Amino acid sequence: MQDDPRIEPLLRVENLSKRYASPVLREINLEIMPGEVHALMGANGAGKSTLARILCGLTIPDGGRLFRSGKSFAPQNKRDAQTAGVIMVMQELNLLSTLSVAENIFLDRLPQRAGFICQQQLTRMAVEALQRVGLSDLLPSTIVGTLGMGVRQLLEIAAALARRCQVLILDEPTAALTQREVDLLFSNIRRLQADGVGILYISHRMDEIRSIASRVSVLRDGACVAQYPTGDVNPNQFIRDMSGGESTFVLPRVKKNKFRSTVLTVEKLCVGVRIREVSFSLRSGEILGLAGLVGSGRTLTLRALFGAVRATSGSVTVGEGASGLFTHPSQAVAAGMGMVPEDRRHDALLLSQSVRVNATLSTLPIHSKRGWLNVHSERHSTNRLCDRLKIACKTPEQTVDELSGGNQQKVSLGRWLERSCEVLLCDEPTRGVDAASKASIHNLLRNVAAEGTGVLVVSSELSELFSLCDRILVMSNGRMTGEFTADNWSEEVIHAAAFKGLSTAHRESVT
Amino acid sequence: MKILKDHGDTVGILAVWILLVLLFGVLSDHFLSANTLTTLAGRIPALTVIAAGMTLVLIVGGIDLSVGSVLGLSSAVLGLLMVDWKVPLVISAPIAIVVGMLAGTVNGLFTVGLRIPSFLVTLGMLEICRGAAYLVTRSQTKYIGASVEPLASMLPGTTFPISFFLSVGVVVGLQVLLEKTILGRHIVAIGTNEHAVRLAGIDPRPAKILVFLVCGTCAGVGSLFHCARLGSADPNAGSGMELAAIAAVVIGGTSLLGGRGSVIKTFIGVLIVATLEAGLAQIGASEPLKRVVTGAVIIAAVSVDVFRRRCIGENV
Amino acid sequence: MKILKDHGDTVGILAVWILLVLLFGVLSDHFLSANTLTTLAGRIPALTVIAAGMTLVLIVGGIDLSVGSVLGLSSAVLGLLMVDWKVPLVISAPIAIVVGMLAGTVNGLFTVGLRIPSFLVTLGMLEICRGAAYLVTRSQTKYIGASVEPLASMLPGTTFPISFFLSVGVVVGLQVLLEKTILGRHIVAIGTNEHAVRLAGIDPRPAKILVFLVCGTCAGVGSLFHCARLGSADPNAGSGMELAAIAAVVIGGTSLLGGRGSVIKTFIGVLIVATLEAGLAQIGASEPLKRVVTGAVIIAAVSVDVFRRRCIGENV
Amino acid sequence: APKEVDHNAPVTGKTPCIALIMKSLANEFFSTMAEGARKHHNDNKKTYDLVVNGMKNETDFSEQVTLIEQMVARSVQSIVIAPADSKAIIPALKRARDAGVLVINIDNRLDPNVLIEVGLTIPFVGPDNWEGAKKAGEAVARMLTKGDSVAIVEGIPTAMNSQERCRGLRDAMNDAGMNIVSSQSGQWEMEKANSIAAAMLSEYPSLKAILCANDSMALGVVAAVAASGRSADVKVTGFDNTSAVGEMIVNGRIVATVDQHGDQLAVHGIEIALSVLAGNSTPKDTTTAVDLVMRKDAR
Ligand SMILES: Nc1ncnc2c1ncn2[C@@H]1O[C@H](COP(=O)(O)OP(=O)(O)OP(=O)(O)O)[C@@H](O)[C@H]1O
Ligand SMILES: Nc1ncnc2c1ncn2[C@@H]1O[C@H](COP(=O)(O)OP(=O)(O)OP(=O)(O)O)[C@@H](O)[C@H]1O
Ligand SMILES: [Mg+2]
Ligand SMILES: [Mg+2]
Repeated sequence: MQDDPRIEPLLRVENLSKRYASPVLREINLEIMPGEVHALMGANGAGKSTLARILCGLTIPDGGRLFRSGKSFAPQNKRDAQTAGVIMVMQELNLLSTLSVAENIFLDRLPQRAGFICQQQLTRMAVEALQRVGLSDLLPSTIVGTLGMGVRQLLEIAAALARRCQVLILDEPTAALTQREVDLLFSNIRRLQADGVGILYISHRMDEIRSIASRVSVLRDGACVAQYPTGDVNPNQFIRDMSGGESTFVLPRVKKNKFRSTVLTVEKLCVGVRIREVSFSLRSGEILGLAGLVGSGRTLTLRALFGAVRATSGSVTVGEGASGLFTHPSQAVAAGMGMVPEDRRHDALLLSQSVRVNATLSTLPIHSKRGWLNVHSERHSTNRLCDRLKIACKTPEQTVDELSGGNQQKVSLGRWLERSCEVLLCDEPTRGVDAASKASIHNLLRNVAAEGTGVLVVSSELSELFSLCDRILVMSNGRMTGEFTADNWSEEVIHAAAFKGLSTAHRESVT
Repeated sequence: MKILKDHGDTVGILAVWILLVLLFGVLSDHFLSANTLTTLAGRIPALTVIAAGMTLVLIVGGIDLSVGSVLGLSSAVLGLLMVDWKVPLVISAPIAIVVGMLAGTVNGLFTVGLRIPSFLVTLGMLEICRGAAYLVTRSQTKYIGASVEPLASMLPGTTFPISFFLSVGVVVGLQVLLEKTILGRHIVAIGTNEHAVRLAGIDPRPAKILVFLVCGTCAGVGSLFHCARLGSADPNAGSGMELAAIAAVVIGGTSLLGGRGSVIKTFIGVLIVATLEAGLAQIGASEPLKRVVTGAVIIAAVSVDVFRRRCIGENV
Repeated sequence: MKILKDHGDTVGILAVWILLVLLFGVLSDHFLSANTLTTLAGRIPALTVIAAGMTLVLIVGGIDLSVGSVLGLSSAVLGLLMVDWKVPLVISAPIAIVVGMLAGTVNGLFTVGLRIPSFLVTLGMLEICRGAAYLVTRSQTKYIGASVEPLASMLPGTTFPISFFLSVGVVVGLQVLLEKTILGRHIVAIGTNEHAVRLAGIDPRPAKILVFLVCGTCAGVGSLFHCARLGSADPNAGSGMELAAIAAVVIGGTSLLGGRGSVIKTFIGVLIVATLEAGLAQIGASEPLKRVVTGAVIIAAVSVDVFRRRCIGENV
Repeated sequence: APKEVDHNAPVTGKTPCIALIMKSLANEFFSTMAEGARKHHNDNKKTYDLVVNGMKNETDFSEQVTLIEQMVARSVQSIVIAPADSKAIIPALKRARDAGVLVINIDNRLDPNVLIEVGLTIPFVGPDNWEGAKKAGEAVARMLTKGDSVAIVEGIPTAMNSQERCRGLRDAMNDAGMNIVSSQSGQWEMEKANSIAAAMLSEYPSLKAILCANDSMALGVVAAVAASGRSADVKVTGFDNTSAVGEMIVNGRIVATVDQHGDQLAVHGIEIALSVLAGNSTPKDTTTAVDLVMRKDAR
């Protein structure tokens, strides 16, 4: 279809360039045809989000031109782009935590009569929008501040899908979603495709792109280095295109660690009604995965045992320490724990501070003598971290806010790698991280484990858990519903366990 | 329990007020009388409307330190018009309100246009308006007399002044604006995360300017109530009122960081502040004691709310 | 250009000050004299230390409205000790400082322990300390006389008082604390995102309490400078100083939202505020004019900074 | 139309309650006044009850109106008031009178024109600020030579007593042929007065005297004069005779202040109120003594 010269592309990008301190986009050319899913891939910091932001008017380019169905198109703000039918789901969540779900979805077009909100109509619209993404159980009047990441991501998608559009841009929409939600999203995409909508799909997940996209463009250092139909994709070629030659991607599965003593024991942990009697243990050197559906309570479990949220009952034991509950994260850290939170911008990063300040936040005592900081030592260790994790930043003094999403994630993770923890809790540690860096992060985590740390990884991507973990626990609706090892795990059994709690809940509510 | 969860914060702060009333009732023989209530109702209208306007400003993430001075300037203008130029109330009252509105608009334009923190803009405006008020009246109190007093006279059939009902009307109106209108939702949204609002394709600037405009207008309206009660216009009127207003708003649970707040609860905050003042005066507390008790009650009033939230297990 | 980028904000605000000095130099015959400088240096120490302490509080994301009253209370205690009880300065000065420190600590404990907004806690403390100051002195000004004045006497060999050098020392000390120590880093981090700091395994509470403690201590030290200059202890001392201090801090570019600020620039902010006052008094401006000009300069000072940033293309 | 209140009606049951309403009790003058009243009350516990109130903020007289209203609500028999503003609180006082409360005016005289306009007569007991200030001014003028430069530090510009005192000072200076080079407001505050005086001293090297509208400001001015090293040349005067200036009068750093006998002022008012409540007729206005305090009379 896209070869037919008579069909105007919905969106055409010509020689687009943008620079901040250094060039971020160089002479990009791209087309999105009606009914096409055009995938965009590239390493962290390659410029994907910048390109997407330019298309929907959030960033003004320095050079080049855009055409929307053949007509010149220069959106100055998001409104302009929306009027032209270009809609985007951004990589970072932008929901307002004090407003309700319905108000967030329709914030800039609340149904009104003389300035007054028509509450009923709003609720009706919201229910419809929520259904589309599988959130029919969520009340439209729920305040967003109480929701988890996964649900928030779905809300962002719902907000975009609730608009009439010709071009839909999705910037890593599935980074915090599990297979169920991804499938639902894809069926939505296919429906739009059938209506002739063009879609630009940004993701680091190869399998997704293979199943939904018809064409792939690869960005490297702001330049478009390759473009091919998805059918022709050869993974190794891909990796080479993205990284520019050396392929560090394929890593040998390291030999099994020897597990030694137990470093973490959790017994009957409860948080209100949301987490119910969760028990498990983690041994030194082990990487334990925690799987489950969106909203199953994985994040809450981690936060509760780290002391970031008050648990109602239960006990947590770290290493040889006393068992009990932590009431403040500083106690957990003192006991030898570390946690990479799921929401990096809100829970981990000091956005307006430099990479250095962020990277060394938890390790300041190492970089100081009697309370006096040694900035050289900080810089040194930040540089080392940037090398190890391939963090693309100009200098350690660049503010974190200016980094790309994946690089921000690496900073948030890197903070804990410089100190030796007994237990490291990782909540979606590779959210938004490109394939090559993901592999090196996996490698790092394995090394950390090999040194005797117990690692607990929450991930919504099952394949990540399969390749990384020694053992996988499954949570469903706040309960532990399954435990699997490499010998007996498969997607089917884990899915089954992930749904188990829902049916129990259903039974409970019926009786 | 349900009602405590839904309206818990309102109930909590209302309880503080009732406690205060009962306490003074015990301490003073004459406190629990219709007379005290009438006095209270006559005293609060100016502070009420100003605190109501301030609530919006705090919700949108700003602050307005100029309200007291703007009230002073509006009063001064009213005095000048009615006393020196013999302009009748029906014409001079709107002009006084417009003066407040203009000051508010300037606050808004500077804050939004130059992106200067509103704290500084309104601090500057505080000085400017007070100076202007002195200039306008040549530092003299203008005695207006009966012609301005109708606003403060009792609503027929009640023992509350008209100004009280008007100020309650303003409170209700602004609360409705906040909860039921698009503008109100935008105000809350901007206060929560202005950046995200911009990313949602909404220009936050008009709403922000409007909020400052409303707050200035409230100060203008407040000046009418103030002058009506005193029968005169004083260029010093309202000095220090900004802190009293902000205190009332914050006691009412509105966050200084924006994004959360309620005008109704601000009204209860005003009641607490005014009751405290009235009660301490009636028992004839000494000045130092008054100060100390006022300070302690401010802290206690908020602590109660914090404890209530802890008890129902909310994450504070 | 390089220097403008690196220290642009300092240069910008310094330029505002120099402009102001030159302006008054033109308007008044005697302004540009060593005498004026000495007077200025004698006038600012109290405000300087208080604004320095306030800078830390604002950076950590709080606010301290009680500084003026705490200064009043510390003065009152100093007066009581030296005048009524004849305690020598070397003993009563530390006690006055400790009074400030205690008030600051209470502010910190309430803010952090009960998680009440510091605005309210310190507003309460404002009232309490002022009341206590009246109680301690029975509302009387205590004339201390020569025994307290050494602090305000000139440092031998210079034309600046000792208190000036001490206050500059405090400024430098706190700036070093902020930039070079773990504590300083924690303060900035907490002001940027307290939540993230908590999850990074750092308990933000001790640092926050400490900052309020430091601010209270600064107010205590300020009271010494204040009393030394005036030779007497006044329970009304420092009323309204909180706004002047906050204005100086914010003019110096510290964000009211926390996470960003510099004590050195606060010092320039203090210079601007004090120069303005001295200059206006020297040209004999009338009270209304003073007010209007002060307001306008506050707004102008910050606008200059905003324009500078726009010019070098920074994202404001 | 206002009801004629029958003050002769016997006060039934309880002893009468008198409310004393003043300006800021943070001001030593008024706290002295309050203390005098309390002492009087202690000696006459059987005869009457006393409630003492002051404002928090000297310039916010709406607070005083609130106090008047509160006292009416508290059903006091009489209000003895030192008004913060001579016009603006008259409507509130009229309401108090309409509610049957006896009002006595002390310290600061209510505006006679407005009183006539609203049809009230309120007895006044208090000093003449103009006269006191004029006395202080004349005393200083005797120490200077004709044509010398002098400056005035005013109180809050809207305050009646500040205006009266400054008028008195100005009249004295003009009569003696002095040259007033500057007159600025120190807002009644020591600290403000100090910085203003410092500026005046550097602007006018020939300044010979600084006349202040109250003692608090005089203290600040003295400090500024001392800092400029011109204590020998520049004379300072105050007003109120507060305790802190006592020593300064003795050592000559302040040459003159004015005693209005604040401690007796409220007592006078209360006594008049009691006498009227007891059925005696309402007396005429009385002006109380203002005395110049100089080195020779110092305590
Ligand atoms: N406001 C800014 N100021 C300076 N540099 C910026 C800014 N925004 C983005 N950059 C830089 O532009 C580059 C591209 O960022 P972009 O967010 O487009 O990457 P991305 O391809 O989306 O990466 P990721 O996969 O991690 O999301 C990065 O190096 C980033 O540091
Ligand atoms: N503070 C809170 N108040 C009320 N509900 C909450 C709160 N935090 C989380 N929840 C709800 O509890 C459930 C568990 O959330 P949690 O974030 O732990 O899930 P998760 O398994 O990590 O899923 P994901 O991160 O993919 O959304 C969710 O439904 C969430 O909406
Ligand atoms: Mg991106
Ligand atoms: Mg999660």
